[in-house]
Amino acid sequence: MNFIDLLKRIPEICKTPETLPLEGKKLILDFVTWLGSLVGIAVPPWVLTLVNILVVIVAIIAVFLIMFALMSVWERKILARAQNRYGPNRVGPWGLFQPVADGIKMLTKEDIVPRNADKVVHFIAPIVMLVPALILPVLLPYGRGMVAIDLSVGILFFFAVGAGSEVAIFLAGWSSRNKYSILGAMRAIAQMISYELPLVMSAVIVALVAGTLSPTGIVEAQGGYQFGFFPNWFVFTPWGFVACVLFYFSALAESNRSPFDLPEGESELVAGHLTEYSGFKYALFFMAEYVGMFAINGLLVTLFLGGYQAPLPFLTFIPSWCWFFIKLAFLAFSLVWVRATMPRFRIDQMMQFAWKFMLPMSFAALFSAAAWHYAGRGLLGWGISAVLVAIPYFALGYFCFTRHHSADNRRYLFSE
Amino acid sequence: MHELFQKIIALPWDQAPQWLFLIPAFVMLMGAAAAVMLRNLIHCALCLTLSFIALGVLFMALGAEFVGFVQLLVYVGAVAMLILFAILLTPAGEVAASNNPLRNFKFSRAFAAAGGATVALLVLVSLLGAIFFSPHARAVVPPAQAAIAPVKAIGENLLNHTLLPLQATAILLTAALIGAALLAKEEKKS
Amino acid sequence: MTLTPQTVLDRVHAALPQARIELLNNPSPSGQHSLLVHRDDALEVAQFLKNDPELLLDYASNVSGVDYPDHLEAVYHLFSIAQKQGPIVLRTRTGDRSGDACLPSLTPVWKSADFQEREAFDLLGIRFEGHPDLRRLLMWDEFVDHPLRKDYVAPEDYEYEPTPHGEILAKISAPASQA
Amino acid sequence: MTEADGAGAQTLDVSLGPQHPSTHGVFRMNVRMDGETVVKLQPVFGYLHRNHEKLAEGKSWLGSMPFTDRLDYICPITNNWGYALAVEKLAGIEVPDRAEYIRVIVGEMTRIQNHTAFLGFILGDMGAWGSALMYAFREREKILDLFEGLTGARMMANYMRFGGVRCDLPAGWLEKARAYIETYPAFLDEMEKFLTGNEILLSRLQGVGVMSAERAINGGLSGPVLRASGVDYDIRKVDGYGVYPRLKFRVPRGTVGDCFDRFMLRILEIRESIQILQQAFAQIPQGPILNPAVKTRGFKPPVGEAYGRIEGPKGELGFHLVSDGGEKPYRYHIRPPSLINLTLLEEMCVGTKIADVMVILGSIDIVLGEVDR
Amino acid sequence: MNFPGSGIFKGMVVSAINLFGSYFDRAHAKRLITEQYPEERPTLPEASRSFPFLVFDGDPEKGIRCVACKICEKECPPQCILIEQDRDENGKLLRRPKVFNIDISVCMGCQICVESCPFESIRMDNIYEVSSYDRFDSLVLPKEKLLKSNEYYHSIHPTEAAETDARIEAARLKKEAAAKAAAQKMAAAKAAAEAKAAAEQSSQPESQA
Amino acid sequence: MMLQVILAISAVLFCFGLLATLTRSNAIMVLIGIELMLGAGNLNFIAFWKFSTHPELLTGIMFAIFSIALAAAEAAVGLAIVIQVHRRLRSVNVNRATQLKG
Repeated sequence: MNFIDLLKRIPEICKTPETLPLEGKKLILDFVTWLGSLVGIAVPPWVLTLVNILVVIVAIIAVFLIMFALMSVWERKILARAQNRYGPNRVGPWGLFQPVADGIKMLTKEDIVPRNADKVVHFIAPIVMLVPALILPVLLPYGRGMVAIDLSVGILFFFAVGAGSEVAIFLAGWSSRNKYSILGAMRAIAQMISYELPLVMSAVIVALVAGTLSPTGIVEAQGGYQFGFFPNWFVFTPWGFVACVLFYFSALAESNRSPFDLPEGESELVAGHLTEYSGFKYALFFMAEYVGMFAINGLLVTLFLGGYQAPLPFLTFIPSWCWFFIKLAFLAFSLVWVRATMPRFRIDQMMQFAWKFMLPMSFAALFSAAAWHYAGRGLLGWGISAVLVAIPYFALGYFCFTRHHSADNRRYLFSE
Repeated sequence: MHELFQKIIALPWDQAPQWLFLIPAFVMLMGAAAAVMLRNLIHCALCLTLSFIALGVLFMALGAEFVGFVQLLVYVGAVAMLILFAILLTPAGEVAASNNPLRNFKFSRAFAAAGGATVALLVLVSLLGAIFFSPHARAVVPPAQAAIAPVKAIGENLLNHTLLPLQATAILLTAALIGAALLAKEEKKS
Repeated sequence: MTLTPQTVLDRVHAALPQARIELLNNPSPSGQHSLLVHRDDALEVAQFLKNDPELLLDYASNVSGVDYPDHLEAVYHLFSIAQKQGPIVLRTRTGDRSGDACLPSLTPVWKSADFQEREAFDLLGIRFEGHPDLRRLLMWDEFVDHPLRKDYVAPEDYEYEPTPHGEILAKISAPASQA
Repeated sequence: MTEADGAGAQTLDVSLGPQHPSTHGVFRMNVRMDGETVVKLQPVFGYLHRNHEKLAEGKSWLGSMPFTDRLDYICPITNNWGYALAVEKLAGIEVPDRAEYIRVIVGEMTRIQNHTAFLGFILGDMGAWGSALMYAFREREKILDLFEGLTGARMMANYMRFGGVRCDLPAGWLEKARAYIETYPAFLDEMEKFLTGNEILLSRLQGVGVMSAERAINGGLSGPVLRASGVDYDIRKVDGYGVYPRLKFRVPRGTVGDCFDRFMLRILEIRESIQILQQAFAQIPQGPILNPAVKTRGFKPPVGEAYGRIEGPKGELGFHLVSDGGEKPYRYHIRPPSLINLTLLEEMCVGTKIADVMVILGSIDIVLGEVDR
Repeated sequence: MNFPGSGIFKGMVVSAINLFGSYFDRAHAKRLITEQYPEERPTLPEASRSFPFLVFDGDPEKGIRCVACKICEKECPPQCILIEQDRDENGKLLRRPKVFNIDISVCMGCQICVESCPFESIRMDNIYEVSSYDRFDSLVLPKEKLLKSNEYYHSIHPTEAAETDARIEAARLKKEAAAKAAAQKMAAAKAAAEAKAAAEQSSQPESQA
Repeated sequence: MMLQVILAISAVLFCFGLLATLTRSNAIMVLIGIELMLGAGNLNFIAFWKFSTHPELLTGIMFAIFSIALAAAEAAVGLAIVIQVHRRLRSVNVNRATQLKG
């Protein structure tokens, strides 16, 4: 093997966009082997393992941090446009360097720790927040064969590690010794515990149908097309659609996004658990929230939107990993769209929504999925499944919302 | 020099050594010790959380991946949170301290602590004795197979061999949920 | 019935003959003549004005304190929402400006007087007896004087902050030195 | 941090404000909470106190006019109107017809922009990320542009004078205003589509901060807040000041008295204001805009006192003026609707959640410039 | 169509219309009304006002309309005007200001000085970029900075300036007419006096004679 | 030897739990101690499973799973009781909760 051969392989790799990341990884490994041959030693397998791991870690972190940077400016752009403003357009072309400016600002800001704060915990909290967020992306399948760790208990792993962020929010809120912070922390925990249930339940439904907890297996189960054009994604089934919406809302709540941003609800709690954080620590929280949001939406893509599968058969020429990121971008856009539209829930309403609406609906979706599974995937199964989710939806919707609150139940009198 | 380098390289680095599980075990014990000893309740609970995480990792290191993740999910995600919540909801009031009947006996507290510690130590000694010196423990233990527990097998086992316990657990959990909700419900002020 | 100060006065006289209440003329073109009620009878009269089925002055819109050279006054502008009439102006007078500056609070009758009576207490120093929560409203609790009194003198260096305006003010206030 | 009160409940005292995102300025509430439920609430005022009433006693009668702009800085023109009306009562000044119509036009446009801004603000208090606020401000901006074309300033108009208005409508202004008001119902429909059906908004507003008509009257509430409680009381109808008796409009009132009624009442009032404006545009006569008998300099009303009030966008805005016949007011007292509408804040808030406090405060629609004066 | 969640759905549609609509709103008419300030400048309406300035006709020294009557200083509600009357070398007061300062950190642009000025001398400017790094001296505008020509006044407030000029012209004409009348009267009186004197003179010799 | 080491670790963990349960008067600390002891038990199950002759039977794993479920239920009910006790007695001191003594 020599360097020229390696160089020659680059155009070859570029010709196969489908497996571009995989081939790139192989190229790096070969490059390391070649470097070893230069020194005159046979590169032992553990070095290659190490390099392999490092490449994957660096790639995932780099991709997610770049996405975070882009998202932070894109979100503001979309939000601004939805509000008929221009959004950031002063730093660089179309404001694209805004994240850089933000980063510099965050890094150079004074790091303030309240005098009464529990300093150790106050320091640890952002780290504890970031670590699970950065671990989560490892198990998402980004493309065919492109998964960092193909765990057989992947979904479980996701929820188990994701539980760490709750602890971090509690640490942040409690250590600040600020009433707003502690209220925000309490809200965060209450909210996360409540929404963990529908979140896990809707994932369980998919695991039930796909028969596996492995993300790759779930994506593979959604491959293929009905009638030659209709993708077999779970979101296009009645139960899958309901579970997907439930998962989406639970994911909003888990990542503290509007309309479930009660823990940092700025109109009541100033900034909740983030009130006493500034500078780099605040940036870490911010980063962790966004990366966590990407991760949980990546899981949504994996579970319901067919992961890296192309939506239509003739679109398969686009590499699979592109599809994953396109779907992720669409979800990110929808998050901002929701944020631009909705007011925030109140704490008790949010809990009621979780326990009285989301949880029963997730059970209904579970039954519906079971019916779909056993009644066959034809029209009959489709119909039964649809009825099984539609009836609870309208019933719960009526009893939870319409019965209590409706604009139609008000009368206004006029006097001349 | 070059030979030494070659030797280091030649070590079986890609196989995790047997003793690696001692790291999470150590973290776990430290966490548990801190959880027991610290005065600040929140710090206790946080150390307990650390201990739980390390215990989960230890389970994984021992090959029980599924149990490890369940441990993380249940203990870190739920139990630790419940404990933290309970600590915040039950601040130690001044009233409680002053009305403490045991306060009248100055030494009783220290005495109780010493007694508890003695009992715990005795239990520990007897347990360690049983583990290391009892003839039963010295019986030949088969060398560790590469024991793994595939998720599918666990699932099938749950629904085939242990279906009744599973259902009983489900009922128990439901009962616990309702019971806890009823217990914690605030009584209507008359 | 049309509510005018005179009709109200007659009604009060008829119902509460012992109440010391008189009509005060207002020379202004506005013609808003007022009823001066003695402070000891004010609460009773107020209750009557609010509850009497003919008057139903249920809405105390405005309460203001006025500083006159020898006494302080609290002026209540009453309206009747039920009859859509008003205003009936009710005044009470303190004995003097400093030692005997108390008046009965009408907050128990009209809750709306709450903040405005506090304000009058704060800025004019009228002590309203029977007010549920008589604290300063706008000035801070440590403040001692009552700034709306005519004899109030603002301290010179009060929260002093140098502005170019200060210099100009000084020059304006001392025009003799320029000339 | 936490403390046990006599009743045995574990409570938490939080000072919301004066630096807080949704207190509409520098307003502070000392809130005692049991969990997230409010058990006690004490408003604290005075952070924006300028002693406007004292300042006015040192200025000429006209000199206080620009200061009234700064009371309720969202709707300065109606403040001007209230003051001018009170002085006109005090001095017995007649106002020419054209000036009255101009007053009605700018006053109702002020009401529209105030209520529009309210729709945005209350959504902000509910935690929406400013979309409604931006739509509202977009439309408000267009009205402010019209104001700038008329009075020279977007907000600090200083437009009314005793016995009329300061300057006549510029050429083409009336047509522009009429054309703009034509487009307003469409915007309002869009806004209603955006807001009034939203389930989250409904559940946040309905049944929150309910106030009975009886308590509302006793507590001195006024304006839309009073009418939301079901009281039919509009000073434009009751006093019939200006040329309002000549204009046909309806007074909406609610039936429940909660935040949602207050919210909807603003929308209904905007629609009525549009009706009024269209009539005023059609009826406005030519003529003088200022009573020539009134002097600009050295204005001295006769001895006496007067209380004049108008139906401001936020409620009853009254001025109690006492004159000793001099160039300066002897006593100048404002009845600020924002302050007095806060009288019942505690009654509305106790028993609700902390998030509701913000919504209730938002539904009362206060401006701190007016509360603290 | 009133299924649970329909209100939220409608709201989402509205925000989406605004989101995409703002990209097709190049005319800056309906949705995007933000002005990109340093590049785009607002076209101010004629009535727009910010801070006062002093009008002069022709020459800034001689044509200054202000006569230092101090009415605006007295009427100004926040008292931000300072005027000192000029004197000639003999110490005699002149009808022009020596110092005319306006503290625009205090001025609130209420226009009361303009209304009270009997000499049409002080008028409202529409400048809006007056920020500075210094809170003190640069925010007190002296006479030199306040003096602006009548042409400038015409350029910012054409209608009002034309009215003012017409008023001044009318006043001037009236004054001239009065002066002329007075002059004529004087002349007539003089002539009469002269005639009388002449008559007297003519009569005197007669008498003397 | 490895089994013994793991069992010893588990024994130490158990005794920490026991220590907390016996010496601390705060009910929450008692609960923490119980959780630690349950964790030690789980560790034992896993250890015995790993070194059993038939690991494919998964008996230890099953036990551990059920034990975790039970522990969760126990924690929920226990903490609910603690909160209720605190509400009545204004204290979480186990020495104060003597009303059931009779």
